[in-house]
Amino acid sequence: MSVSLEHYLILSALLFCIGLYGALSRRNTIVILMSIEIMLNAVNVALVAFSRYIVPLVLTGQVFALFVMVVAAAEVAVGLAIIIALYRSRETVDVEQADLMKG
Amino acid sequence: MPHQVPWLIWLSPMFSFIIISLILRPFFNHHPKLSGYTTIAAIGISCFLSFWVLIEVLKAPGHRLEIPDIQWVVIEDGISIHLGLIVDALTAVMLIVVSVVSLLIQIYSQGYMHGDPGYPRYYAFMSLFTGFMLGLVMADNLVFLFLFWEGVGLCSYLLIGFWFHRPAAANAAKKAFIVTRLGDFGFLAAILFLFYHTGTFDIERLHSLAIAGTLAGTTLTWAALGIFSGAAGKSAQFPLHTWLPDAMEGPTPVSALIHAATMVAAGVFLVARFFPLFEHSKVALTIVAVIGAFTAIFAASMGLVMNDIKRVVAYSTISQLGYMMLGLGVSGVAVGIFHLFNHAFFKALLFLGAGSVNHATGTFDIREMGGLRRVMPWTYITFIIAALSLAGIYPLSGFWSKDEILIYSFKTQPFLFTLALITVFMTAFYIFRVVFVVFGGEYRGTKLAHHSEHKLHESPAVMVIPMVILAFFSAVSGWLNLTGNFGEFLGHGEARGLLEGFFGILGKPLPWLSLIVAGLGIYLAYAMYSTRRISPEAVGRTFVPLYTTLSRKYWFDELYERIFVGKTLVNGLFVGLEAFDTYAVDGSVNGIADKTIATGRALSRVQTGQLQLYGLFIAMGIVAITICFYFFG
Amino acid sequence: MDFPYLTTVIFLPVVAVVIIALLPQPKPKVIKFISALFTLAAFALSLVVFYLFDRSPGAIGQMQFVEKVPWISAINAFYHLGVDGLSLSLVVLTTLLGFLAVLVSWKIELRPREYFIWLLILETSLLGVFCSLDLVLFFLFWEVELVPMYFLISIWGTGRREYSAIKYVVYTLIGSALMLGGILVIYFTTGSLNMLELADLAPMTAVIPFAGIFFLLLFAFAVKLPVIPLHTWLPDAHTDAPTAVSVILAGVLLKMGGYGMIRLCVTIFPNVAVTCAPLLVILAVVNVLYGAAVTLRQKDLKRLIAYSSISHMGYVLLGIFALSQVSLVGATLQMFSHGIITGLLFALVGLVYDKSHERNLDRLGGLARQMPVIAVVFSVGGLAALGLPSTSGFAAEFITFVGCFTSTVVEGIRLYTILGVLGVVITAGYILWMLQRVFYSEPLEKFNGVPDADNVEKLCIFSFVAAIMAIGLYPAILTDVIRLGIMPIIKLIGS
Amino acid sequence: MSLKLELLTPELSLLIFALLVILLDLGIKQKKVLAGVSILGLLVSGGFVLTLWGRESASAFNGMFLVDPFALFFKLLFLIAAGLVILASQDYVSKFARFQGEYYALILISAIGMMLLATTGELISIYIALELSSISLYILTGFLKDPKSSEAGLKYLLLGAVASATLLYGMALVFGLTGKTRLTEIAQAIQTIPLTTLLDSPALLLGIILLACGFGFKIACVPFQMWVPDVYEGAPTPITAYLSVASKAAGFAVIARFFYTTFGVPDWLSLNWGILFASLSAITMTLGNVIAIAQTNIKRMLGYSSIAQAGYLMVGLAAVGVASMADTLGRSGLLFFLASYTLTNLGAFIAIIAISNKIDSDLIDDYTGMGSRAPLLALGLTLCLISLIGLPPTAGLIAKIYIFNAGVHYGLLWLVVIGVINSCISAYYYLGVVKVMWLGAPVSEEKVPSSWALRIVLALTCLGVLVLGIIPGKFVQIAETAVRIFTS
Amino acid sequence: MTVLDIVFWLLAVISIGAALAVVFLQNIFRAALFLVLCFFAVAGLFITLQADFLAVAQVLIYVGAISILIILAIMLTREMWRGNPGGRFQLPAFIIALGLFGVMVWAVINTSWQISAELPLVPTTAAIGSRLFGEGGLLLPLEIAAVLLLAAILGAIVLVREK
Repeated sequence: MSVSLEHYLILSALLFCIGLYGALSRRNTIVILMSIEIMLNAVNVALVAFSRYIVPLVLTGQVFALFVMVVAAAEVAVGLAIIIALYRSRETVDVEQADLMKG
Repeated sequence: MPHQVPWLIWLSPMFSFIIISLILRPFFNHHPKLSGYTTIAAIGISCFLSFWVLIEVLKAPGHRLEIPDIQWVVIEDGISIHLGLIVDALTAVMLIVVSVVSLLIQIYSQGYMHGDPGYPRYYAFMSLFTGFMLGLVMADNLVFLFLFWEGVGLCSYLLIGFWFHRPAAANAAKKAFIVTRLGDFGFLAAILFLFYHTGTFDIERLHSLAIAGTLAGTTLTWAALGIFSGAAGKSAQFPLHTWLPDAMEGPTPVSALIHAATMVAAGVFLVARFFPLFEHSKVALTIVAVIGAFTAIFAASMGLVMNDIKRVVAYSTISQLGYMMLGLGVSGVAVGIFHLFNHAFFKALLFLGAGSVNHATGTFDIREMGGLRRVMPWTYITFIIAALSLAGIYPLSGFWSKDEILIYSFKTQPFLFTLALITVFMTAFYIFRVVFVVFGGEYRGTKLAHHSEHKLHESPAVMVIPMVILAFFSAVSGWLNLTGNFGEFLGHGEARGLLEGFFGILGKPLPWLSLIVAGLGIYLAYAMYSTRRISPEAVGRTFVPLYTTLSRKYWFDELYERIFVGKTLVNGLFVGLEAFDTYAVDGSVNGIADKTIATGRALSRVQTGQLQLYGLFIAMGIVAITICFYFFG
Repeated sequence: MDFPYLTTVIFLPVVAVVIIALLPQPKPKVIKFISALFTLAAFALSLVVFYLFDRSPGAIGQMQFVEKVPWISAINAFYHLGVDGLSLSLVVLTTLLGFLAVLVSWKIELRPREYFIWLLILETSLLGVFCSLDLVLFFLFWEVELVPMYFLISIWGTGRREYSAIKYVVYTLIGSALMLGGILVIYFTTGSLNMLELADLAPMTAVIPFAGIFFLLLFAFAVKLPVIPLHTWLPDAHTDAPTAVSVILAGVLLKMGGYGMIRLCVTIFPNVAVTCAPLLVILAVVNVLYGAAVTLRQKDLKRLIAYSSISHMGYVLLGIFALSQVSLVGATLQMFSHGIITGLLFALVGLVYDKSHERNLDRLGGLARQMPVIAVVFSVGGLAALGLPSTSGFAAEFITFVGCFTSTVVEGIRLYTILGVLGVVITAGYILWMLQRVFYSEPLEKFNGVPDADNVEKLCIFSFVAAIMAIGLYPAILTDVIRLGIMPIIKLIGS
Repeated sequence: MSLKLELLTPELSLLIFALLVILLDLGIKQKKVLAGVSILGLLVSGGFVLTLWGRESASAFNGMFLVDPFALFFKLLFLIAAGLVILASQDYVSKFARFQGEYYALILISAIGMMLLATTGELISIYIALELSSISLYILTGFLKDPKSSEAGLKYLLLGAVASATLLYGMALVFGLTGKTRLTEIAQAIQTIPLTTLLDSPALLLGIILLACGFGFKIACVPFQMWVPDVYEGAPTPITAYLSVASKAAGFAVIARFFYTTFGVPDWLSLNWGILFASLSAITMTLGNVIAIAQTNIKRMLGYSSIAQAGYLMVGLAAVGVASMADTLGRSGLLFFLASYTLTNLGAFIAIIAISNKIDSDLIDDYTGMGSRAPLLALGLTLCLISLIGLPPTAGLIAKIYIFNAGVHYGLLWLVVIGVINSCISAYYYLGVVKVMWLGAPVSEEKVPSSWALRIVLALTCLGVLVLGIIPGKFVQIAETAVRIFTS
Repeated sequence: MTVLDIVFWLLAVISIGAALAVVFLQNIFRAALFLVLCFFAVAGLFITLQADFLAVAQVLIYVGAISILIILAIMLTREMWRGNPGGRFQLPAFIIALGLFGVMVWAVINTSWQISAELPLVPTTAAIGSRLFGEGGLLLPLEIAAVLLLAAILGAIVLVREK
């Protein structure tokens, strides 16, 4: 069986879901952030695959993925900044302890 | 005669009411007498005009005058309610009765009510009542009639509760109003019913429809019964009789005027007014007669044992009203109204007598009286005349009308005749029981210390004179029909010579029978309460259950007030409804509100502050929505 | 277009509001005088309108004093005002009670400025409801009333005032919410918001069946009227509201329900009305009897009057859905009459309570000696409430009964009417019982020195009495006008 | 390719002013100037928007940048919101004295992001614009750097990132199906795919759902709403206001344009997401209102209330979906509601900022007796709350009528009935605040002062609320114009 | 099975393994390293998809920038000792993730993708350049991205600096 678009898409989906699981189940905020990065990467895989199989001559998908990387970088920067700020005030990066506000 | 004049008859007391309540009471309260004078003057005018109207009616062809209407309210295209007057023989007679008795009682009241703080109020109400009553007898359509009908009921309420600070008076007033209203419910229904079937409220039009046979059958019967229900309420006929004895809590002149002579007779008048309707319904007429006869004996039986002089007279009134109904039922307008006419005078007189006695002794309890014939001769004599008239002793007025009723009922309803005859005996007994106990023997009053300090005395002239005048009427009013004129005037009578009328009656057996029965009653009273040959106590002991039953008024008050209104409705059904309202209706509303708030609390607890939970919801949302689409899309 | 009478009448109270709001630190007396002045002016002007109202046969079915200006053109909504006989009577009622409510409030000392502002806004909203001929405008005015009511009850009220206020608001809101749904459906079915054009809507496909729209609208009005079982806000709100607000609440607000039923439910969907009438008539009878029965159990004077309103408004419902001309005239007259009678009763209850600080019937008694004027007027009011002839209560109830009994539209209406008439007896029961408990029997010592009504109060309650008697003695003053409004509606039912 | 720079002037000018603010911040001591400059920037930008208003619709960047009345309407809305927020921050910025320049600049930048969101018609640009506005808001949320603020920032960011990842996946799927990124082209491409129901192309279905989820996070509809209360509570109050208003509006702008343009035809497709939004709408408003009842913190309460309001707004969205292409009602209703909601909610928050700042508490109970302590603020807040309930004579009522109008028109009567009953529920908690302010006895007699800037802003918003409520005709027309472009 | 296929499978396994390691490894520092591995694997996947420029960019941006940033943050927060504990929602998260995966696979498999038969452009660098800046290019997002980065930098500074 030759590798096809579906393979890439399923791989992408799997990566996405692993990322999602990580984001929802880990207590360490930094790990959560990393999981989110995995999710974004998964999307990129899909985008590039689409680019390759659907519109091979127009590189929109690849460009899209490029932008996603930029956004990811920005998100990580801000996210880490917030985590550090939180760490300064709460001395923890445990997401389960971030429950000052509820109800 | 100018058309406006009949209007003035009932408007004149109305003006008096307005003047007293808007001018005299607020601004001249320190001259209370003024209100009395105003009332007497106003009713004097009415009285004068009533006589004038009577003369005009006598002269008029068909004994009726045409009075133009005033349009009151248009309720539909072409259908409007008019305010108009009907002036015929019946009206004329009633006008005389009402205005004369009222005038006399107003005069009497000046003495009786002397010094009462509510003096102007009393006269204001009395004016109002007289106005309504006069209007009632003249109204030419059902709505207008009903207006006055309720108006007199209102005045009755106000006057029974005149001494409102006495709980008994307030209760009695309320009871009177509500019980009569129960009857009026039927009356109102009948009005609606008649309008539905005929499209008119006009009484004369209804008469002609009934006579023409357009209005007939069950429709007519039901309408007639509805009207009779109103009449029964006002005239305290069984089973709506319970209010009248209690109504004696009002000032005695009020009892005399409203609860003896006029308003209670309005029921009888009402049936008479609608007699063409009753006439064409055998069933209705029979029911009127039966109820009347039964009420007569039923009330009389209770009158036998009462110790309150006014209550005795009150039961007598109910009984006599039953007589009138019987009269209407068995023979027609003329007989019933004739008794009404006579009864008005002697019964008013009896009440005034009672008032006079009370004025002297300060009590109505006959056990606290005695020997008053010596100190109060005028009262004594007039009372005796009235009592004899009531007992139906020849040739006093009561005899004539009662006799006619007996004769007619003997002809058509022998059973009712028997009841009526027994009633004659009872009537004679209870009224003479009062006479002997109050006026005979020695004075037994002990309770009222402040009265015993004074000498017992005859009432002032202002009270005595009206009594004397009434006594005169009580004696002779029956003679008006000696020639059959009165009956003929009311459309039902046979002409005869004056002497034949006066003496001829003695040639028949039936009058003798009633005279003998009445005589026996008087004799029994004499034996028990004057000579004490028979001990009343012993009799009482012998018939304990009967005595109790009578003195407890057959437990009707208990049945109505305690069991029906109290236990069943107010403390029974209505409690249930209130609970339903509070717990089921309102409770469910509050319950829903509380549940919503509780749900809000519970749901907000899901918001734990755990951001991963929030993330879970997002992911779950995606999956769930997709699944939904898969299954429902 | 001539002088904008209706706009002026409606917004005169708002002018007073603006003046009061702008005055720096006004004295309470000044506020009261301004309020009284403007409400009186509104009343006077409404009387002028009443006088100028064209009663000729040519005017049947015509809206008069019409004002129409585009408002929200996107949804075809207009600032569209006008009165016919039906609304005119209620406008007069509102301005009258608006003025009297100011008089009733003469003794208000707590935050008088806000109080009168709310009271005046309330009047404007009520007038707006009765004059609007555009559904959205109608709805707008309908909703405006809630805010002042909420504040008036919850700030100046007594007892569980906050609970009552919010209960009132939520009840009304649910009703008006459904009404909004109905209005929108109507709009999209027809493209029109003009009440006049919508009369007797020809059958057409709507989102939901006509009966559905009918009930959406009816629900809102049923809450207001109120119809059992949607009534439980009423005793609470009436009881806990300040006196003047109870007066307005019972006097005018309930009438919005009846008015809406006639103006919208019956007029727009005559056929549905005919179909549903039997059900509603039964509800009406339940209202009358159930209301009266529960009234008889009340121990709180104000609550008693409040419950009596439920019973009395039952007659309005009965009259409306008997669907005959006479019954509708009667129902309208009953609305007017109940407005002044219950208004009076609440004003008097307020007086009694202000002076004696007691509303519990078990602890009241013998006040007739201490406050004779109030006692007399209370009796008059009570007697009017129980439908004594020569008072407006009788005229209204009688015409309603006649109309219902002779109605040919509804099956079995006669039986229901008779049952309704039976309510009159129970009414007599509780009214007289109440009068007896409050005023009769031996005067109680604790009430010694309790004052009678003062001059402002007398002016106020005597005005009520005058109105009651005037309508009672000569109801044609109103019925002649009301009839003009009802006749075209009845024609719809006939068709 | 011509850049058509004039079309970009609103965004460009704003960007320039944002940079200017940052630069000025370095050198200037008098920080009030920064606010002035920001406002000036907003005014200038607004001026440019107005010059574009009424022109023919145009586009730049090959149809990726669309200048139509719809976009302009939203741009104006965001500018107004940003301006009011900046003015309202005047009493608040003392809390982070050091970073005022960044604060204003970030508000401006996020405004740019939102403006772009409303104006772009291409997947990548939409994504980036969304991230631009979001990231600025994440930062602003955590701006206070106290535990609550940081926590709020963290929650917002992490959940926002997850949501944007899902959105992105949705975009990827749509792109994969069509090979295009411009909305109009996507729409054309979809029509060429032979489909009869969505289940024929599960990827499209999933794409739509993932998109709805990503955007739904922005507008805070159930089940993507859970961040709202926590973030609202923790964020600096002016930012909460900004979030609740502008960010939400931006979400609606993009959803309306995206779904309408892309999935507008065929009808069954449109109907599908219409029903999706209708269902979410019903759940959203009910949940928002019911939970709001239980709140004791006013910011949280307004958070839930904004969820509920989003529910009402989605009625309009649903109507857009359910409606046939020809009609504008749903969208114009949406626009008018948004305008009204923006003013109203901002008004409410402005009052809250003023009050909380002084009493240093967001608890509703601490608002007791505000009616006498700060009558004007209390009055303004009351008016806004009344408008939120949807009572006259305020914008809220007209907005509700208008948007429910659309619902009824397109057969969503059930939804409208749920909506109106929800407004009744909402009365309970809104009036709860009103009650506390006017009925309760004040805890202290101390007056609550407020700056003139704040008072003026509050007065302006209240005036706006009233004007929209009493003479809405003109504004409804604007809303109608703004959506007409869609029909052509 | 071509070489490409083998490479794909290899990279797929590596990337998935690395991703799982990121999630499950208790040593957070090691997790970060596995993240780098994952990024590399994805870059490799890009190459299999003939996206050479992107692969380079992936390595530069992710491996070079993001990963370093993350590792820096790990150091800064001194949270190493706590490790990478699982939270309280592990099971539901697993179920949901599994569900989502199922949904996604279902969607991918059941959709008929319009695969283009044409061969892809290689090399891509110039093409990407013209896609970005050329006629009909994606200039707009690029410009927005610039602002985005500005905002992010601004924010990072504000948030990280002491009050």
